[in-house]
Amino acid sequence: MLMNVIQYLISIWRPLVCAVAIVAVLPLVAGYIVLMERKVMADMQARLGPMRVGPHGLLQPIADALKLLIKEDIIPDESDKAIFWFAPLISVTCAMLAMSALAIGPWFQIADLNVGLLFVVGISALGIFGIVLGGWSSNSHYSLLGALRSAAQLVSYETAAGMAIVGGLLLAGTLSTREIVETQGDYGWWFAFVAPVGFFIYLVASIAETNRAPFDLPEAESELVAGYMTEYSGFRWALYFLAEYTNMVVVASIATTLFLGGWLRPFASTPIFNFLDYIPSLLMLLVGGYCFYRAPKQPVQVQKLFMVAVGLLLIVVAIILALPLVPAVNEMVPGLKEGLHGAFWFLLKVGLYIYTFMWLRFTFPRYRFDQLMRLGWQFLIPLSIVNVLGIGVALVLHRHWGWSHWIAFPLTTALTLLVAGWLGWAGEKKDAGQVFVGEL
Amino acid sequence: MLDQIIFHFFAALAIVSAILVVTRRNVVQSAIFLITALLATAGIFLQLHAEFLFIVQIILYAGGIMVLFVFVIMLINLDVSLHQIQYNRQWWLGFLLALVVGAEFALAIAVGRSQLALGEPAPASALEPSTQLVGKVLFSEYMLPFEVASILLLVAMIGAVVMAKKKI
Amino acid sequence: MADERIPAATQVEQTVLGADEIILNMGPQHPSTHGVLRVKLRLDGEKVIGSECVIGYLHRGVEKIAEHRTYQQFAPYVDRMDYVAAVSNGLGYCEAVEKLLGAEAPPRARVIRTILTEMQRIASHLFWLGTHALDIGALTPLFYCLREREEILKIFEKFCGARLTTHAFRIGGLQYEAYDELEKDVERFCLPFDKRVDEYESLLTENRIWVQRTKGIGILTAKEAIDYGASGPVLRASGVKWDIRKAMPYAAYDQYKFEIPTGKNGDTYDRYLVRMEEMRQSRLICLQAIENIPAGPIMGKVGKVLKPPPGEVYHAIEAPKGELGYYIISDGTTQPYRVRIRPPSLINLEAFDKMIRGHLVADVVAIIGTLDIVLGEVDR
Amino acid sequence: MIPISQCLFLGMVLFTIGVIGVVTRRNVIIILMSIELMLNAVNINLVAFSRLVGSAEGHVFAIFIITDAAAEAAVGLGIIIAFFRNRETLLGDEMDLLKW
Repeated sequence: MLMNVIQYLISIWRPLVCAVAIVAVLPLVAGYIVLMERKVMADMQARLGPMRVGPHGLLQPIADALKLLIKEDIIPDESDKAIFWFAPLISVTCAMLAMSALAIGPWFQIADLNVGLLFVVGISALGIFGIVLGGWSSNSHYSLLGALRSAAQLVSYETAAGMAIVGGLLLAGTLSTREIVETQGDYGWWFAFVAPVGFFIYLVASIAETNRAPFDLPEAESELVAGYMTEYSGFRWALYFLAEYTNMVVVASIATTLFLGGWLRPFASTPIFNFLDYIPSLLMLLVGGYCFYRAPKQPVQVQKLFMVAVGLLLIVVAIILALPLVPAVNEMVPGLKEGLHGAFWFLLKVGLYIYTFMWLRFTFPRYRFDQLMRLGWQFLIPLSIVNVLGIGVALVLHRHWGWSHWIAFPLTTALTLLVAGWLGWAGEKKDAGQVFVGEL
Repeated sequence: MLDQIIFHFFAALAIVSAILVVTRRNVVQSAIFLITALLATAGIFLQLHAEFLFIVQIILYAGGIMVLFVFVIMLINLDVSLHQIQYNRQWWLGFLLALVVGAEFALAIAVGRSQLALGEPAPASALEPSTQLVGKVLFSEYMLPFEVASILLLVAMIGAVVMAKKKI
Repeated sequence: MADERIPAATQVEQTVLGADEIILNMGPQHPSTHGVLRVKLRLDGEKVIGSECVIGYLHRGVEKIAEHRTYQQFAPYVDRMDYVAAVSNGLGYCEAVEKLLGAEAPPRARVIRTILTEMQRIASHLFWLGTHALDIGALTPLFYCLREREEILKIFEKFCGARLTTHAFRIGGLQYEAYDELEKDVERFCLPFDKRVDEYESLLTENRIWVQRTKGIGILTAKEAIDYGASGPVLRASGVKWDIRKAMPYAAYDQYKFEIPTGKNGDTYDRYLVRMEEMRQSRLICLQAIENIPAGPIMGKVGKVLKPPPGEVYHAIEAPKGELGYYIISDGTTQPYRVRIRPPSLINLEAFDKMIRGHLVADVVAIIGTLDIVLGEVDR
Repeated sequence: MIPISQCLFLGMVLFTIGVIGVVTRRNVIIILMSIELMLNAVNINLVAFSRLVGSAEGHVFAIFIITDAAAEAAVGLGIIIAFFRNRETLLGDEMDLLKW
């Protein structure tokens, strides 16, 4: 009996290790995404951002986490205490569970389900209950309005995102994350280039789904204070934050897997571009070197040492990433290159996708709720349906009628864009005709 | 062995949550337990090698229909209904009748158990991956019902809008 | 702030609520009510069907204090009203008392006053732009605006030692001579400034979301604006070409050429455009003024102890937010008998209920932002 | 390997609980949720039989039932909202008029 259990555990050691890694590392990653966001924001706004805790604010996330841990956990008197207590956990659990079917490189995946991508989408959609129940149980108008907005927004944009994903799935012909990436490898083109409209729809819808600006209405600080999180404090609040950033990683991973070639290197099947294999190591070396360059300029001895340590760590990573380039090592451990470099490229793409989120956040004002709904229902959803139709037609043209890729896909993309233009034009015309005057 | 444990866990979870759904006073709590019951059922689907149905259950039932329920519950003011009597006056009669229905089912299962060879399901390896299989069956033999179902959804959508809108 | 012309429930709580209606209390501790404004909103879903502004959380009795201070002693108090445009407040007060005394500031003092007041207008508009954009959700313009405003505040600091509540002028002129590089500093700020304004406009003016959020929001027609007594950019955006700097010139404004920008629709977008153009015009005024600052004394002939003859005076200036008027009654002693201040923010805020009705909750912050209120001035 | 009879038994228990909810509760939303519970119990049986026979037809039927549940929830909740607007109550016993 006990032996059976142990044997069973040994047989699933790799998923177990990945799962523990995700649960343990993801909060840290989320913290550092917050730091990155603050740094990017500071850079765009002519400021420095956090500079005090650790060199260049490198320890800021840890300080923030500590502060939130020891902060008082206030539960409002009139709230529904059990649900108030439980709601943030739902959000975090769902966000983390969604990571389980995603493949960060061929080596790092918990489970390769045959409904993989749908599983990710479905589970991350359950996170909405955390938001809605948290907002409702706070017993505050701001929270409730934030929660209702959030629910309406998520349900509307999930449709568009789902249809965009269907477009990608049609191209891949499978739901398993691993096979989707492998199909893109065989194709030679990432699906973002084959179906750019689908990628665009998913980009917009994923921003809306993660409640990020310019669609951050559920937590619009200038209107609803903090939306559904208004009554939360301390670590429960931090859990919502963790869920939000984990969700960002999840949608970025879906987009990377489905549209940006997953763990494949750019131009993976073109031998001329093999020099790109050196990029992971070189990039790490570069950043490490910069750390060494900055180290003497730090004000305190400890910070200097810390900076050197970070530089050394990056150089060790660079060496590890360089190992697969040595043919002997690569033969010794089969799949080493795909495993390590795959993870690097995947994380790089996820990072760039999240950077796009940040960029948009600091550039755009916020939509109003009715405008958001109009954009979702009258533009994105019709367009996503047309997009699925277009991809289907292109596939039939290509596979059954023998048309070349180069004609079939650009043709349907152009047609879809035409529809997009028409939808935009019609919406604009309707807006112009509608004079918003106080009705009373 | 492990299968059995997981199955019993999910079954117990589903039954306990179902009981709580029909007995809770607070509608929001009922809805939460209904979600739990639905997710437990999804787990059982997974064990029965119905992966596609498992994910449909999560996306559509838990993620879609229940969001709608929770949304409506929050739109409607709850405080009044919390202080009302929760059960019918004839609740005992209904309860008895429902138990009779349950007993009939139990009897049917007990009688038919030997004749239906219920203990011997087809081996898992003999099945195609269920997603592809469902797709094939759905879009070949059951094409017409599928289209009818989509029209049903359209009708329901229009109906819901007509019902809920104040002024059309 | 009840208004008989608006029939339905202005006093939002006095009528029975419908099935879908809720009352939302916004403020006084709300991030985007620009201080301590409290707004009671009556909502149908997310639509605002009635509103009531509750003011007075920052009331300090400035007008009453004036009755117990001498004329000079009261001057620093006016800086605390509109604390983001303290120089303009001071100018209005000093000129009103000068008018009461029958004295006049010498030309040099008047030109320097004009320069500083126009710089203050730019600073105030920059601050408005940053916070308004932040309310609507654009985070970045705030920091750019504060960066430019910082330059102006540095000039103020060099001039009079204070950055925010400057107390820059004295009754009868200036207390101190301007420092040597004032012209150079102002020029250094003004020359590249139109490029900076273009930069802010490139972030917002053509931005689809910004246009959608502001166009057609909070419309105030020209007639309504006049009826409510609105002034400043709020009035001009409705198409009324009224600027006290042109209509009743004070300080040295009659010497300079500038345009009065006006809008057409009187919506939030037009008010935004008008203020952006005003910043450009202020820059032009400053550039014209520094070219020729006349030499001469900086103080006019006023005594050490001010005893204006009995009588009353009303003097208004075009503050960044609108018509800032001082009505002073003198009984012949060293202290004013009564000071009444017409704060532009308060009068503009009167139009809030008219502007918000039928819009959504999100528009509340846009409209509060576009009115450019400062609660220190509203409550006094 | 799960014996099918256990699945059928689970479906039976859930269905019975659903029936109890429908016939005893007064709150219409809970009645609607009990109906969902019954539909769900039916799904378990269908999938279990499908597993027994080794075909996907049970899955297809379950999908149709979920579709039906979605339609029913949408219309049902629409009715509840309209009802609540007019009567300000959620009690099923007071739903005694076809038209008001």
